Amino acid sequence: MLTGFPILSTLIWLPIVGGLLVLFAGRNNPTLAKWLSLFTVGLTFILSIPLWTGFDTTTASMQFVENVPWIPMFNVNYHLGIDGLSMPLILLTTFTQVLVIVSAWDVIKERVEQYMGAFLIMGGIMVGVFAALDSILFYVFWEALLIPMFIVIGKWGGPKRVYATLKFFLYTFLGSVFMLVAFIYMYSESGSFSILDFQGMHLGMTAQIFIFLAFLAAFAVKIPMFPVHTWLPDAHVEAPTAGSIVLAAIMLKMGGYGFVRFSLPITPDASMTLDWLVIGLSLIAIVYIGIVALAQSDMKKLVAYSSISHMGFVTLGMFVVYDIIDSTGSMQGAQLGMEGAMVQMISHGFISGAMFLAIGVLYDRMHTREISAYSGVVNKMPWFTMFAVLFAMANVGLPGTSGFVGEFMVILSSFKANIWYGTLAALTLIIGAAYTLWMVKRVFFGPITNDNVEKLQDLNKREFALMATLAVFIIGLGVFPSPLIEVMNTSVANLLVQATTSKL
Amino acid sequence: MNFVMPSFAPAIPEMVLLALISFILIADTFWAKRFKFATYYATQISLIFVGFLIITSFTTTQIITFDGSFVRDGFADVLKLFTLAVSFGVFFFAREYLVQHKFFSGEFFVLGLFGVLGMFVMISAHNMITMYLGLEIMSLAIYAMVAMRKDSAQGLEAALKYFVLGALATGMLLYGLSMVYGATGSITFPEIANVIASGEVNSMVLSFGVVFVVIGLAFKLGAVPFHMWVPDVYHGSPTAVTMFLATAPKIAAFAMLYRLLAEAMPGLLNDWQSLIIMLSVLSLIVGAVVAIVQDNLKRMLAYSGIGHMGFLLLGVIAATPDGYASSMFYVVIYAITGVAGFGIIAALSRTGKEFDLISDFKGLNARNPWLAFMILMIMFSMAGVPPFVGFWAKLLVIEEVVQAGFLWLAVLAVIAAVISAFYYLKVIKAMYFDKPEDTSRLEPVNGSLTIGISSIAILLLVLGLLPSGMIDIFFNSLNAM
Amino acid sequence: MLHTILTLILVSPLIGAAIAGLLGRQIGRKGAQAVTILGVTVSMVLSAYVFNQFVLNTSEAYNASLYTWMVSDGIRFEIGFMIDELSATMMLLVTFVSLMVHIYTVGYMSHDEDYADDDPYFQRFFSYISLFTFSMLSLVMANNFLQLFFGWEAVGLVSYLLIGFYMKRESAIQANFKAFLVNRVGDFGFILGIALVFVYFNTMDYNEFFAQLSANGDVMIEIIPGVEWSMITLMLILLFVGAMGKSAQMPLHVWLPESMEGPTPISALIHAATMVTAGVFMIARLSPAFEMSETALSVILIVGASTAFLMGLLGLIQDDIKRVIAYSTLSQLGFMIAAMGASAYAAGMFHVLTHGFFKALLFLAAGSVIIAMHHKQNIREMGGLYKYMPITYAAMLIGSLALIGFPGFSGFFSKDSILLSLDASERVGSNFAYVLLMTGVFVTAFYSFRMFFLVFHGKESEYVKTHKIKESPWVVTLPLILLAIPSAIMGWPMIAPMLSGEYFGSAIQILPQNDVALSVYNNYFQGALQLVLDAFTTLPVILALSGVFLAWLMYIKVPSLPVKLKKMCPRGFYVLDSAYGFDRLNEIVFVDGSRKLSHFFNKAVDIKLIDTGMVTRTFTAIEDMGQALRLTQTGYMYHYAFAMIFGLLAMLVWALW
Amino acid sequence: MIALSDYLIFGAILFIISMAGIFLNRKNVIVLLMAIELLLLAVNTNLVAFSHFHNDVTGQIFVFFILTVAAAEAAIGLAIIVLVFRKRKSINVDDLGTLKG
Amino acid sequence: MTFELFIFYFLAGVACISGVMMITIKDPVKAALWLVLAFIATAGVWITAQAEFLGLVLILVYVGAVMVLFLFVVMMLDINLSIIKEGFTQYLPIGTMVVLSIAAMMYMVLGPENFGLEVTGAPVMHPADYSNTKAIGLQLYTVHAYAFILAAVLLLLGIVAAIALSLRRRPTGEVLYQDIDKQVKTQASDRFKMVKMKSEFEEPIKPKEEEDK
Repeated sequence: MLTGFPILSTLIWLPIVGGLLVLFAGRNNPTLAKWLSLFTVGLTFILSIPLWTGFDTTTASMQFVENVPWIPMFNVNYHLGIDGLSMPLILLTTFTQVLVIVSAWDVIKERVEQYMGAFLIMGGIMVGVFAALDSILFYVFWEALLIPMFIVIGKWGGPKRVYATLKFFLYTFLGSVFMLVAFIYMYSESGSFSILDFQGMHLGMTAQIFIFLAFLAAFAVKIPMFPVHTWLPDAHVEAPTAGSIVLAAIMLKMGGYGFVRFSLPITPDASMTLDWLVIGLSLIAIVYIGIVALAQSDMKKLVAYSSISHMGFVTLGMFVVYDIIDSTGSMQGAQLGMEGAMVQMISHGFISGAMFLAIGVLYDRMHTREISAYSGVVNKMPWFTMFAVLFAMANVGLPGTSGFVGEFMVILSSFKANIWYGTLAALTLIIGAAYTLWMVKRVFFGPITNDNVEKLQDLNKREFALMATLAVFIIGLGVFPSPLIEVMNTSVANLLVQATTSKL
Repeated sequence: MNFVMPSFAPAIPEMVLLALISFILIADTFWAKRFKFATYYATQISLIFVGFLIITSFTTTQIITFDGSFVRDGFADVLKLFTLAVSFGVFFFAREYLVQHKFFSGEFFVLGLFGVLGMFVMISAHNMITMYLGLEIMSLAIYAMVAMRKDSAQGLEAALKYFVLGALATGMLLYGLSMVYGATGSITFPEIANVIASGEVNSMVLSFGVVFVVIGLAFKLGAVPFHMWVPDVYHGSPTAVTMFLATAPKIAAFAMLYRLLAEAMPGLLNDWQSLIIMLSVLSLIVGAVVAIVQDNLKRMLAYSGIGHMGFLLLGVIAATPDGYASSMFYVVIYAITGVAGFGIIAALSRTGKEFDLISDFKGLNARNPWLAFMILMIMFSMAGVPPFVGFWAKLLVIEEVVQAGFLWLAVLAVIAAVISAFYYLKVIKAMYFDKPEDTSRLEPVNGSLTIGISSIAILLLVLGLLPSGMIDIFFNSLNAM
Repeated sequence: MLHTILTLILVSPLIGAAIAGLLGRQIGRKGAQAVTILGVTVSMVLSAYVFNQFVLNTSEAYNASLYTWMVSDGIRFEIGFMIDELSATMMLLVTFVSLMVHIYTVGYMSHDEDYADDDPYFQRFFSYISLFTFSMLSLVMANNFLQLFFGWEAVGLVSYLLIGFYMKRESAIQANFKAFLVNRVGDFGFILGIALVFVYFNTMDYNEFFAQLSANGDVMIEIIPGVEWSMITLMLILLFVGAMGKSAQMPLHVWLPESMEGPTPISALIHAATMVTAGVFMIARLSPAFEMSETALSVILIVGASTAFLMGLLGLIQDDIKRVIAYSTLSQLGFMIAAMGASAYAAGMFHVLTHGFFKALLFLAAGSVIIAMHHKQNIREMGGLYKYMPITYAAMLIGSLALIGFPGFSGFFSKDSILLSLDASERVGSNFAYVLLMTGVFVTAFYSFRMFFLVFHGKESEYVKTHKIKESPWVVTLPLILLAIPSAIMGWPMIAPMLSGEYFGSAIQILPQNDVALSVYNNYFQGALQLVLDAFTTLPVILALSGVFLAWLMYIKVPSLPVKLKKMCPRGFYVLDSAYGFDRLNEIVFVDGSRKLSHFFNKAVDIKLIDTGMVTRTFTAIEDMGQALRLTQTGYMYHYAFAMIFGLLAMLVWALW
Repeated sequence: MIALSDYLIFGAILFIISMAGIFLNRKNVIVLLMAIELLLLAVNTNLVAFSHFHNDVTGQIFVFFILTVAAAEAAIGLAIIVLVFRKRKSINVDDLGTLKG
Repeated sequence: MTFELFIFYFLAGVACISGVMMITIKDPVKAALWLVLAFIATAGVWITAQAEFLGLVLILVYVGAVMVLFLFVVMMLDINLSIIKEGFTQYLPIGTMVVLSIAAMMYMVLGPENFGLEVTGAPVMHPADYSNTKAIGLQLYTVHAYAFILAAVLLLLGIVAAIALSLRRRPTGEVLYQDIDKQVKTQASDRFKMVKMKSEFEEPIKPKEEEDK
């Protein structure tokens, strides 16, 4: 472990400063803006690798900690640190940053410096969300993220972008302010804003329930859960490709991360009492949202719905622990579910990113995302189709791809809790295949019926490199998920202890 | 009767200010022809000089002089400094606006300085008479300023409305003060507090009086339902004046609220707390909801100001030193942001074009990306989105109201914050997402205005990232007492 | 050493597939052929070595882990090998047929008008079949459920890709979509079964699972409150649902006939010889578990027998050469499953093997015919082809004889052992199954030879007369010959060890009271030759021969008979023609149903109720409120003053009350 | 003896009259200004009365200042009214309603 | 009823009636005059409360100066009375209700229950030689010196504001303005300017050839 070097701060501030630099230096000079951005994200990604290599998997306590007083008057600290739950997400973030910069390389032509700058700033903020150990710091990052995203969707988005971005902003803002009130309440009880102190503090049942609901409001919107999911399809459809990638790959994960960092350890008793709610909504997400996805005629919307459905697995895997204890009397199987949820988040980061990237590739060429506008793309873009089908299969949860791992773990675990949970969750095998492959069939296969498709060009080198990288990650994680799971093992075990230790 | 000459030293800033005002008033008639901006520069220098005087004699211990008429403490010094700063900003943006709209005159600045003096008096008032006089000095100066653009029907309408309703509110305040005097037999704040604390008073009469006092305060702050002048006056006044009357007087009004409620009548907490809650709740709702449907930026900012007052009152509801400090922080941040908000309009407006419709901002990002970015920061700060300082202001008042046990108020407040975020976003939407009707580059009339706006916006960001120092100043100034 | 060999067996087709698939353009068609054939050959040769080690020399079963996929919650999820007689046999079957198909494909796919010459579709094809070989191998070599599921899904994926190989054809991509979905329905059951295993056994490993079986024998679970089910039975039925999907048992069989949209070599390899038997293999693999539940076995028995009979009937009226064989595959799969249901695992596996060879032979021969007919597949447009393509003719004859169970041919032995075992079984439903299968034998014989006669004998059609029909090249005929040999003779040496249970040794475990094959062996069997000799007097062979005779009668002797028959009972034909209405049912209930449901959810619930109803309406409500409050701001001073005074009143009331 | 309550009720009546004058007035703005003078008169009456009964001259000092302020206020108010009249040729309250919403 | 009380009720009654008249009467001039009456009556009331100085000031300063200013402005503005409508009745019911409710509450608080003689006791009556003016003066110039200065500031502000508002700068030419600054600095040289001019002489007519060149 590198001691002394503030690596987390670097990961947060390097892209932000780089982003500002791009904003100012890159004006009227798109090329400089691009290369500067690429350099920044590349450097950030490289700097984030020591987090993995220097990570101590044997401890659940925070690592790479930085703690500086920020507002001593209110005991607010600039407190950063990571454990097995946040580290993979940070790496996913830094990786995705590279992805989005490259994906926008010659797609964005208008105000390149603002676009790149916004994504760089977003990247730093997202790392901050995952690294913050002070609730106010966390909240600051959490909210600050909305600003660049708001601009990105609204400025470079599709025809209904303004509606979508306003909805996105207000919806998530509304959800998260309740969380803020919960933080403040806990501060007034404990005198500290530290997340770790929150986790250790004593809370009564009523308080826990209210805090839990406040957290739920924030995280359920973000992740998103039924019935507060409707902002996501709109935001996705209207966002530019890179925006969709960041939304799906990272921002949704923040909701899931919130559950494991806040809800479960801070309000274990409320989580236990209200787990039926989360589980119920998760199952609705998996089944109902999957069925809704079937009806979509817009590719991005379809993938957006599929994201919601997949996020159902995340919340399901996190909350089945209480039912497992209820029905079997032991914790056996709970860790599997929790780890499955975490793996699902990482994997979904890759897969949804890949899917949106693929849709972006098509959109750049055809300027439509309507499924019906396409047919027989494979004839003109064989390489692209290969990747797209691979990503689709990963989305379906085919074994050997990363999509399978998390779903499989969560299904097994939820089966342990209640056979019906598992059964409903497993329905995704059918539903997921139905909507994904139906889209694949309509878009990629069949005869060419459209002159525009006839003119399509296959992937260029840049796109190919992006897709190939993602494909490697998706398959690698599917074939050998062990390293990822090892990293989070201890932390998840610790989390489960916290989540099942009553605070009453 | 023995008369002891009171100590004048604590009041030196006020005295110097008065002397400077008198000097400028006379000098203006001489130099106005030759040096157009001499009065302006003299005014700004005066403000800086007075600020310098306050800083050098900064004190956190309480000094009372003039037989209990005047008080100097940390609270007063901090608020006076920020009053000066805010006024400085207002005059800075006002100058070019006045020139553009052809009513530049030295009297504007003189009246402004009178207003500042009135605020000083209010902030340092320690009995009801000085409080009243300070309030009147400030108000009369502002009434006159609103009416200064004599060719503007809207401005005059605004002036008249403000004047009549303001006088009505002052009348109510006085009625309340007369009741307080009647019930306690005293006009000095600590004595009133002592009499109330002793319990030998008719509580019904006091409750009765407090209602009128609270109304007077609510009117000056612009809290619902005593807010109705706010949109019309902000809208109708020349932007340079709106900028002034929307910002610095709020600081003074808060000081008045603090002196009257917290210093003079802490024993009547039960009476006024519920009234303030009522005002706060209504202000939050009306401020958030009505601003949504506005299409004039000044009017929108007026409603948003009403909403901000709802937030401000949250800290007062807590009724603890920390609570007041959080409100104090809030009002100062509000004032600074307000200068920026109206400053934008003042900077962009030019002869014949007011630039106060939200649609005027369409496509500003394409016309002037830097300015658009700065406005974006200001808007997000107003909306209370981190990492801007507006977030901390909201956080602190909400924190205090939660500490005081009013969780439901906190929830209501954050919901209001979300609703109000919508209309700030509307401005950003116009700037960033809409196509401009006119694609030519848009610059403020004067390059220094860009610098002014930028420095406030960056200040909001820097304070947002490193709020600790500022928070400490406010909380210490109140806790030291 | 063995570990390396096994790894090599598994990986070499994968390498071939990867090279052919990813570098197809660079290495060209020849390169792709070479590299994939090389990969499969290596795999086949080594499999033969393994076969020798484990079957002929009966080594101890080999169980080892290749690598740890992950460890979570203290449970190890491994990728590994379990090699014993069962898997060794399957490995050889898979690699051998695969190799034959590889070679055959060189000829079959040599040109295609749909694709340009520089199009790498050819390489893609080779890549796919090698990938399939890899997937199937990983399935049969698995030592745990996870890997089983891996292989299970992977073969499904390749099947999906290959059915839709002709991507421009609407019918092909429709078929592959359907195949994947129907398989997924099976997988749904399968994964639930695996989940039950996990829940009650906390392991994925076969051996650990077997070891805990007896301890969990009488666990009951309550799924619907008040109704208790045996956990084991439920688990087995769920696993069998998976098998129903993969092995195309009713009602999940609907994908298989349509899968004939894929190129013919694929039909031979995947949809006849190997993948579809994965379900049978799985049951055999888990025989210790299946032995625990009579109920589950009865279900299997009845499903299998029904499939065998009903799907065979459908073969009677098909005119597409591949479809005839496809329905026969369905029917034969029913036979195998039924055997499993009767606890005659060895007999069932025996039939898997023989069927693997002769069905691959039949398909490849059909493919040869199709090549000759320039991709015409309607048997009514053929006729009299025996003159033009003798090798294919012979191959087809051998295949058909094996299929109908003509004494002495491989199919005879396996089918007879199934029938004998069923006869001996006393399981609930076994009599019913026996009757169905007997009828099935007759039906099989009839439709096989109907096709045979129509293609090779009878009148030459216009097309045959007007076009030059010639025998296929050697790359096509060589695999036919190589497959014909085992199809003809392999039953002889295997029948005895199969019946006695010696062949599979401990790989298949049967409770003594259930071991019907052994009782047949003990009570009835007197050697292979005796069996053949006795056969002509037994019911199955008589039925088979009469089926052949009837086919000859109706299609060679009196060709007008079928038409008359069709007129006599149109309703029967209608039922068969619509394949019992399964497709209509799926279309109406599942396809339309889900489409309507999803549109309803999307429009009425998601958009109208949630998005418009909740989200937008909240917003407009706030906006309306704003508008309403805005009206109070009238602009008149007296209203404002009144508001203040009213506020005064309200506050006075509030304060003084 | 005149009771304190008598003075106060007299003040209250003046207060009420001025309130009524302010929001019932539809005529011209000058009357509004007059009503405000009446309001201040009510306040002053209160203060005088309290001063009398407390035997404390402070109340009267307060009144003194209020009178001073009222004079200055009246001057500015009238100045504004004059301006309005010059601009619009009317000081009708009903005509002053262009700013609204 | 004592005489004192009678005087009080009489004056109070006059003041109230005048007030009501003021707010109801159409003509603003008359309204102002009614207000004057109300002031005078109230001044009398104050005197009954021994605030002689203030009572007189009210009449002298208020009636004498402020109200005259009012009248002056009213007359100057030349308001057209015919267009003034009487939109009184529309809001009368609700207005009356609100006002009466407030009145009721005020009575509840300010009535004899809280401020009757029994409660407050009789006020201290000052001896005849007591100077109300002196008492106020003493306080005003000592304790309230600060406020007194502020009052001065306020008046200054009033002057400045009133001038700033009502001073109309007509376009030059219409009215002649004094410019003190200019006048003071005027020097003789500004008034009288010596202009040097070239002596004029007739240019000789140039030959034609040169022009052509």
